[in-house]
Amino acid sequence: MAAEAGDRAYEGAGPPFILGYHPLEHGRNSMNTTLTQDEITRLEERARFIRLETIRLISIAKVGHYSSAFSAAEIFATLYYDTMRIRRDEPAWIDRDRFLMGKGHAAVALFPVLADLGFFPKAWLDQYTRLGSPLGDHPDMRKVPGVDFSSGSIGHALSAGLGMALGARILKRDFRTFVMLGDGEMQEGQVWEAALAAANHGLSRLIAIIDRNGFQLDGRVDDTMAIEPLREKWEAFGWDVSDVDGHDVVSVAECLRRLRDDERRAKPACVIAHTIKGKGVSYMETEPGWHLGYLAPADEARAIEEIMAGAAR
Amino acid sequence: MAAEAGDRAYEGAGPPFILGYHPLEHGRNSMNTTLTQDEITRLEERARFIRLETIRLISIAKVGHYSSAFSAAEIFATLYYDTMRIRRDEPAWIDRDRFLMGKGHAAVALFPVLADLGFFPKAWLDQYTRLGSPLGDHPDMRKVPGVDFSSGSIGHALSAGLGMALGARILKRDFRTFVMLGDGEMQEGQVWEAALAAANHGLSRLIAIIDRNGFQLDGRVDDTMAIEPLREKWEAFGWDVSDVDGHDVVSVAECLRRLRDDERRAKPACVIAHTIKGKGVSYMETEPGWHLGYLAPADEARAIEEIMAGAAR
Amino acid sequence: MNRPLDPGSWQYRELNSRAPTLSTLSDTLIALAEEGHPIVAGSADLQYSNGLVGFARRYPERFIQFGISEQNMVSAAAGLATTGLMPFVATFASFLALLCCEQIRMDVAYCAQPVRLIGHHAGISLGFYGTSHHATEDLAIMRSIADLTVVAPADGAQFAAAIRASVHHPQPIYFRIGRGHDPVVYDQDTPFAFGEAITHGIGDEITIIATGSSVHPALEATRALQAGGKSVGLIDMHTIKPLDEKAVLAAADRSRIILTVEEHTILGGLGGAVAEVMAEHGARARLVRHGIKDEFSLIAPPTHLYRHYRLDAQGIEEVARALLA
Amino acid sequence: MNRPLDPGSWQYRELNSRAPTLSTLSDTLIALAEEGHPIVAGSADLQYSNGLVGFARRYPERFIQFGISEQNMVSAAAGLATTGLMPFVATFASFLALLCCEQIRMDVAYCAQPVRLIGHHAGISLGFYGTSHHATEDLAIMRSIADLTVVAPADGAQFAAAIRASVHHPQPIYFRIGRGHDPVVYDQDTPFAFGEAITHGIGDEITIIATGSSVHPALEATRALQAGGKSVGLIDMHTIKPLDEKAVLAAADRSRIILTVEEHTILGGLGGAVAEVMAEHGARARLVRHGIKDEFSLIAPPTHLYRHYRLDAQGIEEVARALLA
Ligand SMILES: Cc1ncc(C[n+]2csc(CCOP(=O)(O)OP(=O)(O)O)c2C)c(N)n1
Ligand SMILES: Cc1ncc(C[n+]2csc(CCOP(=O)(O)OP(=O)(O)O)c2C)c(N)n1
Ligand SMILES: [Mg+2]
Ligand SMILES: [Mg+2]
Repeated sequence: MAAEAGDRAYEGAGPPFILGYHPLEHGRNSMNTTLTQDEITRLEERARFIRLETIRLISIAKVGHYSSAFSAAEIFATLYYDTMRIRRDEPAWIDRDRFLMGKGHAAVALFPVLADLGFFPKAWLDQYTRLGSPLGDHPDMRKVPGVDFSSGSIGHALSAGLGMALGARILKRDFRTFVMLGDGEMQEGQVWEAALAAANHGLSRLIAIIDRNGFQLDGRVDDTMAIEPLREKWEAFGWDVSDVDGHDVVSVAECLRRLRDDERRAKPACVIAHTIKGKGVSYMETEPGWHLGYLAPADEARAIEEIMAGAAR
Repeated sequence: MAAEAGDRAYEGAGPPFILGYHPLEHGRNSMNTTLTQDEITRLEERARFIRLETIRLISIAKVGHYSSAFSAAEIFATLYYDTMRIRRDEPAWIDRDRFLMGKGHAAVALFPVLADLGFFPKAWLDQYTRLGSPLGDHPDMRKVPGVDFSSGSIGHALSAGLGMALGARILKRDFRTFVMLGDGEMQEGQVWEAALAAANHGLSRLIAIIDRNGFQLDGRVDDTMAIEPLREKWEAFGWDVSDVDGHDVVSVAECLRRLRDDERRAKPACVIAHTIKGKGVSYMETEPGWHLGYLAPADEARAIEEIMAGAAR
Repeated sequence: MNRPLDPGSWQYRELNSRAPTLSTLSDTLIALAEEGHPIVAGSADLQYSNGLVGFARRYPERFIQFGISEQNMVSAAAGLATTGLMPFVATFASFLALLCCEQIRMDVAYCAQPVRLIGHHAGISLGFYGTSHHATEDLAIMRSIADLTVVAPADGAQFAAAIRASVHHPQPIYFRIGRGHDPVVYDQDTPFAFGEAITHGIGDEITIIATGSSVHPALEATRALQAGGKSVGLIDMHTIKPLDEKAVLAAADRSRIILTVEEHTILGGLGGAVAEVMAEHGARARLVRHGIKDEFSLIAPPTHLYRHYRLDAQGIEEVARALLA
Repeated sequence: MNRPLDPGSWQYRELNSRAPTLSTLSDTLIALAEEGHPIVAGSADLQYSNGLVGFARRYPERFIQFGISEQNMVSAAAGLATTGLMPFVATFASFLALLCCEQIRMDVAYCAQPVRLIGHHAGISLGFYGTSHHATEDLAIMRSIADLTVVAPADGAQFAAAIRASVHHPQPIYFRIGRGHDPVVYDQDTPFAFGEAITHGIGDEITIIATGSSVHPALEATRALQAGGKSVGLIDMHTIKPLDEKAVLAAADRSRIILTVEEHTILGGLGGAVAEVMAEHGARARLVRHGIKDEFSLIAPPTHLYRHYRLDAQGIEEVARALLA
């Protein structure tokens, strides 16, 4: 079952995926922000691929963060197959855009993408979480080609991304740094230290994307430690703020293209991506308990069905 | 010279200082917020006493934070001689209002007040910073009666104050918790963790006072790590925000009385006290180097003169 | 989709709050609160991981949810304690002992507030959740802080006894707990005293000194070795600080080898503490420190890691046998 | 008031940035940058305390001011290092090693980034600024972290040599520095190698093993004891990790007593590291650990504290004499 889902996902990828942006490695501002229908279809397909692979990998581990991965599937797809300047097969390219995950526990959704891009052999995925495997619940830059920074302890990533953006400026390199943050992560003080510093240093090439899925581990963010008004917080900390529907690849991709290419902006940019935790699998979408769990084969099959059906929608 | 300044300061205190508020230990909402001329004079006199004592104590230590103490002199005076519900000679009274200093390095201004209130013998002050003395550069609750919490590492105090305010609620006690913070302190992430939590828990009896003196150790806050718009930050974190002139005892005292007594407010309250670092001594007022330093006797004498003259103004 | 889920599917939060050692935490705190002790509890978005959800349901007004802000939780716990309450705050050991190290030193230990810190899922028990979630330095770190008691109970019964004893303990305490699924070592009413090790025997050849999650496998290894005719003993050093020096020296006096076993780096933790006592007293025995050998631990399911690092019964037995050879 | 101030008045920021050991930091970094090394430096509102203001003036675009947010600084330094730069970030040791403990473990050490962490004003050197500003646990804490080199230079010359050597050192490093006013122990061109202790002699009766700020007073004490006809030696253990085990064992083989001296708790730091080696190798010598005896340090002017804790030359000599008696 798991293998089947995995195969199906990779079949969907077809011949080496043609990337809308990466061939233009050296040009910024070189494309408009509007997506073609073709691009939309591809990104949606990649988001589906990410969800299916998430299910497959967790079926190997026997426990995992399905719902944290699902809420971010369209964001991962858009970043890696549209927004970011990267070179297939060259994970360490010095001028690549960087990606960091504050919510490192969604790495299960990142690994299939990195494998798909050729950063490491797809066979590695089959060993997910096994002894000796580089792939665990969190991303590990020391072990996994294509992971730009390790995480696991929520709250460090924006600081590390700040360091990369500072490094880019000092070294006069024009790469962008994208940092995905959880909404529960907003409760960590270090995030605000980094936010303040990024604004002070005018790091306009630093872009934070908040996966505003409304849930954290203990339940609804609102019941645990409410974070609204979130836009006002980021604005007061000196950031440019955009809201997007985090499951609409058009909305996400157009916003990220715009922020990526806007050279007039003096501030770092924050995207609040409104998402649904567990998106794509009905019985996860509102149930906080799915932050961490395991689907028996029968339920896994239903989840796969729903994901495929959602894609057809 | 030093002893003289100290004596003079205590002479100023005259017979046991009559407190405007403390006799009314059990009544809240029992006084109006307008200060009498008598109260104004007294508070100004106590602020002067604090500045003079700061100079005297630092002359013992041979190095200290004059300017951080001076910017907060009116705030200390107002809190301890007007706002806070405390009992002279009973530092550990369970229903006392609590005071914490995030900017613990201004404790040199607090110790004379605590001695003046009878919390410990005035003679202790003469041993300031000597081996075995409880009194050092930072407040130490384990050693100094009347110190409600130790500090020194900038950024913890609002969290500790949050804990006290939560404790008050759980124990159904109505004491207020006042936390003095530096403006440089706003850069510590833990402050924002505490701010978020206090708003979430609706701790309206928690009152933060920011000594907005514009300087930190390395220079101007604006040049080091700018924190504006500060009001917007606190509002976005769910606090009620007031601005006051931190050297005008009327403005400070009326604001604090209002916040202390307002039982309808559901939010914690933050007071941005606009102050001048080094206030009262001209050559310190704009010179960032005075964050830490030492005045030779001749300059000490000039400082004392200026402080006395300012009082006459 | 309204069909119920397959019984084979599960949500962590439902399962884990029933883990024996951890439900012990909640149950014991509820019992103490019922007896009138001024218990309050706090968690940083991990109430299902540490089982405090049980206490939270029973005493919602005495439970404080801090969200994902561990440092705020620790400093606030110190503030809470100043008002006369006795706070128990819990989170993963890596986030408690490492992320909050300075708050623990200053606000809890230096301010001498009776806060009880529960670092759970310590060691490598979080398996493939990653090295970021492992805590193999916490004993060394907590032990360096003055006026802090450091305890690693072996199982749920000992944990419960230690929590009970803590009510009359003047110092702040760091409790180091594993995944909460520890096999039973002790009866429910085994006595517990801070700083008094439990000696299960002294061996002429080897005495194993183990702590926390390593006590049960060390006990099994000891029994296996004894069954094979070896003179091997075991000390359960549940309190890392203050260390029971007498127990160490008594063993070091009779045994040829002292073998410390801990789910922790061999630097500065139990092994380090025992080394200090032995070297300072010029002990006769040789010390061998078994644990994580000053390296970042790998990831894998926990049992695989225990196997890999020889921290399961079989592994400890192998290590001991090699020393006897 | 425009009259100039009395020459007897002074501002800390003007004075301290000229402190010898600390101006060494800035000067050496400037020299390395001039030689083409990709140095960047960062400070958290303490550029006058650590002297980095010098580097900041020379290379403003390579200096990063983080304000009072140490944790952000450490994680950002790791991010900076990933781009090929070599960051040196500095703040008071208590805020670096304790407040940023987890960031150091995860973002620097675990991510294996060549960040150089400068914990200055370590030990009790901040005198009456308070126990909050003392760092008497940092060696124990940093030593527990895998893949991190831990160094405490004895003076400015050794610090400069260590910074120079660090350019070719693959691991991240924690440097422990005092107030920056250390008396001179070494010539400017004394060679330095990480992990290779400098043995100033082995004594039949006592060999002192000291580190960092304790080397100079220990050297004086050693000379005084030698002048009194005692066979006393001294090892400068500038690298706490990796520890020069050979040097320890060579001394433990010949001396009756090994006396470790450190401006640090006697638990888990230099004394702890030496104890581990001695106990593990069944060393013949007895170990005595001198330092802060697992208590929160008092406040007072630094020299008074050194006297009180017997960490000055006279104190170390007294401790040694008592052992010889
Ligand atoms: C510092 C830290 N504290 C606690 C945890 C445990 N933890 C893992 S996921 C999680 C909830 C995260 O919520 P959110 O940021 O909203 O991410 P989501 O999964 O909802 O996208 C927590 C508390 C952690 N990984 N790091
Ligand atoms: C965590 C921490 N980092 C650094 C310091 C060193 N330090 C002492 S005072 C100070 C500047 C404080 O500035 P601010 O908060 O504005 O206080 P002010 O003296 O201006 O009132 C710094 C950085 C400290 N005490 N704590
Ligand atoms: Mg979330
Ligand atoms: Mg200020």
